[in-house]
Amino acid sequence: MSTAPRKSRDTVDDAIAHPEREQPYAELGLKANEYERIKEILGRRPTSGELAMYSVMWSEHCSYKSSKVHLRQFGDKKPETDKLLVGIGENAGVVDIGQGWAVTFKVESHNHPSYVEPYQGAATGIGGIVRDIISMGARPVAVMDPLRFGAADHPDTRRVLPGVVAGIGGYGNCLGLPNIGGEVVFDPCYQGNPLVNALCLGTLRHEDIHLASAKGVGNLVVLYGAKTGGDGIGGASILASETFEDGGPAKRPAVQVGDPFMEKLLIECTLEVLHAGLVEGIQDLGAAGISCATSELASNGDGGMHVVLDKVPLRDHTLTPEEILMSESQERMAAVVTPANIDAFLDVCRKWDVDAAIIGEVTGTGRLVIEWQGEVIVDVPPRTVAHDGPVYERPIERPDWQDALIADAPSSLKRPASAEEVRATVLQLVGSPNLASKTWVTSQYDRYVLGNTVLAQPEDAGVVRVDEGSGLGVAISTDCNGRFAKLDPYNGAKLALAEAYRNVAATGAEPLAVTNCLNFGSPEDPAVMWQFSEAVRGLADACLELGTPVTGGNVSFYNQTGDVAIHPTPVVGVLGVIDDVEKRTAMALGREGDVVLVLGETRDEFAGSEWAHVVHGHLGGIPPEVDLAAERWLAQVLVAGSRSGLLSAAHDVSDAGIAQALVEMSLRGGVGATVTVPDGTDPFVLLLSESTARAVVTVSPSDVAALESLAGQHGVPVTRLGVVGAPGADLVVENVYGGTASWTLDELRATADATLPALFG
Amino acid sequence: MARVVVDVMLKPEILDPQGKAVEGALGRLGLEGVTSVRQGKTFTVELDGEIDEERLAQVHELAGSLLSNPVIEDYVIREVTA
Amino acid sequence: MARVVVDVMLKPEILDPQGKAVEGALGRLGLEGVTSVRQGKTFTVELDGEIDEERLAQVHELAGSLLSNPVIEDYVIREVTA
Amino acid sequence: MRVGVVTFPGSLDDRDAARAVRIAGGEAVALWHADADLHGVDAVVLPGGFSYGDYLRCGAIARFAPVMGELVKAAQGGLPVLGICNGFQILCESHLLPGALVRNDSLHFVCRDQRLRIESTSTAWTSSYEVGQEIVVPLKNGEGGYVADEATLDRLEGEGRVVARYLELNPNGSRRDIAGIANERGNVVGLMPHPEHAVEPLTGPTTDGLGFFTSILKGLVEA
Ligand SMILES: Nc1ncnc2c1ncn2[C@@H]1O[C@H](COP(=O)(O)OP(=O)(O)O)[C@@H](O)[C@H]1O
Ligand SMILES: [Mg+2]
Repeated sequence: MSTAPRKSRDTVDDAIAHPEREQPYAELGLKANEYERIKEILGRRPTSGELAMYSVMWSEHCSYKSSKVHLRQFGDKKPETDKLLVGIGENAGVVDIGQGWAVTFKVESHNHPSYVEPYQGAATGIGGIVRDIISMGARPVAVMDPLRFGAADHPDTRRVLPGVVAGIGGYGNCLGLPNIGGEVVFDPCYQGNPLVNALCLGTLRHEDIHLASAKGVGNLVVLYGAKTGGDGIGGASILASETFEDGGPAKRPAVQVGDPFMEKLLIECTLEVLHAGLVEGIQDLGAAGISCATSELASNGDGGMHVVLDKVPLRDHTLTPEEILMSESQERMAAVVTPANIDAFLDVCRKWDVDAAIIGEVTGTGRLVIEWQGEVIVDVPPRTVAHDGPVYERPIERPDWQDALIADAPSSLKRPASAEEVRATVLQLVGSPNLASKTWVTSQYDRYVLGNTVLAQPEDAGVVRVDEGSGLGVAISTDCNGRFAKLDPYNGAKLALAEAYRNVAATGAEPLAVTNCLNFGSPEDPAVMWQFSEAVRGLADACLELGTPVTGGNVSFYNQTGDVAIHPTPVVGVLGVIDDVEKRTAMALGREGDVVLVLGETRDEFAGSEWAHVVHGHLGGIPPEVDLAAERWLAQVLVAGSRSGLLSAAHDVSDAGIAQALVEMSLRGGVGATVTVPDGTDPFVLLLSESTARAVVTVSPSDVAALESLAGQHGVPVTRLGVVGAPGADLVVENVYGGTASWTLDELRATADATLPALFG
Repeated sequence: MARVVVDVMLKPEILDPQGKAVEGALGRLGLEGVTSVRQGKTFTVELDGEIDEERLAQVHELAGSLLSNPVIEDYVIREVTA
Repeated sequence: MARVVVDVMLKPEILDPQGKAVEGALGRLGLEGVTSVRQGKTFTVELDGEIDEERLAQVHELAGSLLSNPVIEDYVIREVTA
Repeated sequence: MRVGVVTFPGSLDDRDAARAVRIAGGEAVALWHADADLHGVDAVVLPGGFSYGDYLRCGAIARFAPVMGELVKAAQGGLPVLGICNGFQILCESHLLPGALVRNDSLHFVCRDQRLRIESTSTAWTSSYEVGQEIVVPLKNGEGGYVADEATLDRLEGEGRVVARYLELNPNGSRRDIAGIANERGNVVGLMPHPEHAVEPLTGPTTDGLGFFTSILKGLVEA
């Protein structure tokens, strides 16, 4: 441990003196033309330290080089809004929710690390997104976890899922952040590429917004939090061992280990220094660590920074400077602080037992200069590292199999044709892994901490109270049906947005803004790039039409095994505002005798449905029609119905249609309903179609007319289905092909509850 | 009756937040000069019958897969008592 | 530079669900004849300087109060390397 | 009525405990772990969370915090103290309460709405309840299994110091379904479930937890 720090063998002077030295740019993931560009920018070859920085910052993950040209649409097609206080491009967008309050929210992927080491991969996924939120000056108040796994009964799913869930719980619970929702979806397409997306929501007052920029020549750059170790720097090891070191350093772990306790201290410490006005600029350290933090802070500010790398507190003293620059050690932050405030800043760090070190200062040189042991090892224009990375227009080609997929409509699949068959089909769906109760997962998450959770899973959206005085709150839901996106990426992305939007509205919140995590295969595959471009176009178009701007997000490419990509999975998160959380609508059936109605129109739509998937293993055809105007009208009815106290329950209709919606509402309330299929309606279509823009609601009998009139004003069709039963009553559907299908709550609950515990213990 | 004791430790380069917490506490409680604490796990496995080469190989196999996570941990079989 | 290794084990009468879970898993993975598995903790403490009687007494004291909870756990100082 | 709520590094439910005190009608006073001073409060809540990350054993490191020295003395002198979850663990580690809390038998962290029966109302924190009253409050822990030797368990039962018991399902393998216990005097209570999360109809499954906080205020007024 007490070995002397390693010398860099490659200073700027060396780079000038030895222009011929070969560099392992390809091993670091840089293309020949990218390496040439670096040389052009610098007017010489890069030093090994500079190469380290450029290689991580110009990686797909950090530079968005394949996605950038497409993501611009989110800005170009941005709906008119005065709610966006900070837009795309910062650590996270900030949305005005009124009364001087703002919220920031963002979703990010930690897919690959979670496959390699499920517990730590997922845990550090939560850690990373939480730091993004605190770096905006917000207090994190909730997390969500949209997850996708391979087949539920595959042995490797048994390795991955319990670890991921324990990691998310282990980190989030220990941070004291309620988990208010997420998704658990199984599909064989995710077998080698599980998706672990993590969302964090933060709240702040308008005046507390902070941005990542290093302004004010002479201001100090402070690195605080955990010490830097050799985590996640496989690439840097190549750099150090194969070219510059004989023998080479010890193998560095590609896996990062999280310390949620340190992160909790980091949250409290950061909020305290921000609120005390001790910070000029702030940045979290995530991917690319110090390389990213210094270059982004510098290029967003006055453009210059001088860093003395020897000052970085190290956990492992054998690290080379290149490795220190690339390390992805968790639980670190960087702040820019005036000399006048530095003592106060360090005092707060001491109070919270957080290590802090002044590693440099802001300069007016326009260059990011990093020295190590008295020699300059990096001297670059910071913008070229942080923002002017390569941009690619990757080839795009609609896959040749797309037409065959669409042509394979589900119309010929055998449908249930009697009450008994409908009964069995619904039970089969209720117990299928994607629809079964997720309590095995969610009971490992604390949903109560902070005392502001108004709704959490299994409700349609998580709802948290933001202001205890006024009852102002927000609702969030994330959704994506990857099967729809596979059938039609353009409309699939729209459907993902529509579903999340509908879920938020179902609680009574008005949808306001969007975040997303775009999980796709390799961008070097033109077919994947087509899916990606279609999905982005669909999402941007839909956001414009629904009036909900994209505030930020994340792209995860290379989710593929060999040349087989996952289903395109554009996970969309919608945030809504509710003026008074007391008014929120929950999904449980309650009062006996309340009338059960469906809002919206049901069509015969089964392509990509849960029924086709579970019963027939079928995926083909054209996904349900997208009608965003109808979504908007439906949302208005749901929000108005909640505000006026008209609705006693509401639940959006999506996977497995009205049948599944009724089952979930019954189980949640501990009471079934008796409903009747209207004459002239096909029972199977009514119960299991996945047409969009629909919700099941209940109102007291005396309010039916008021609801019908409210829906009428918005042009939303209303169908009266039946009434809520007495406590404990069965769920009964009459007029099903001349018979009655009914289920006791006990059998529904037993079926729904058995699946995940049987699979995962 | 045989007994095998397996020690599992985090790899030296992996962060050990537990060890760090203990390190801090030992210092606060007056133990001076602590330079590092690492926390590990120990499994004491009792087995019926003899422990021959083959069974020991099996234990090695399981120590490296079930008892430890090779991505972040190393193991040693500290003790084998026949 | 001195090193002290402290082993902490649950007292025999305290149920060890983690050990039990490992026991079951070892059996399922084909290791036959496992009669019991107990899981314990190990602390490897590195100290500057010498370790004399007095310091060792201090380590004992802390092993019995901080590192283990005497209500449910026993400890042994397995190794002292000067 | 001033009720102190201690914040350790890693305390999480300290705001919730303070809110519960306020809703019950008391004044919540923030106490800091590094401050060897109870600021003259009339009672103390040790809230839930993961003090020091719970890295060694839950509560093991917090027990040595400066504030705990004062607290142990005051508790021995009769100051009412309620330890919730991590607070319960800290009270056991401090030997203010017998026994210990170990890893859940399921090996999973568990968060659920838990039914309990109040077994003793002769403590400072349960006088608002009836003996045998059934309540539902959130439970959330990874190491909540209460263990003690048989003699200790028998003594706790015999002296009426089992404060609450799990009903319907034992969520963590606690011996004799014990959810909470008291010291001999009844001023110190440790509880694994979280009554502070059941004080508002909007955010809790019930408001059944409020009784713990009204009990202490009632007791203090009468004293
Ligand atoms: N799919 C997307 N949709 C909208 N914005 C995106 C998307 N992907 C990335 N962004 C935005 O690009 C910026 C850079 O992203 P990223 O490098 O992941 O941020 P950070 O380093 O703070 O995590 C962020 O503002 C992020 O919100
Ligand atoms: Mg960021």
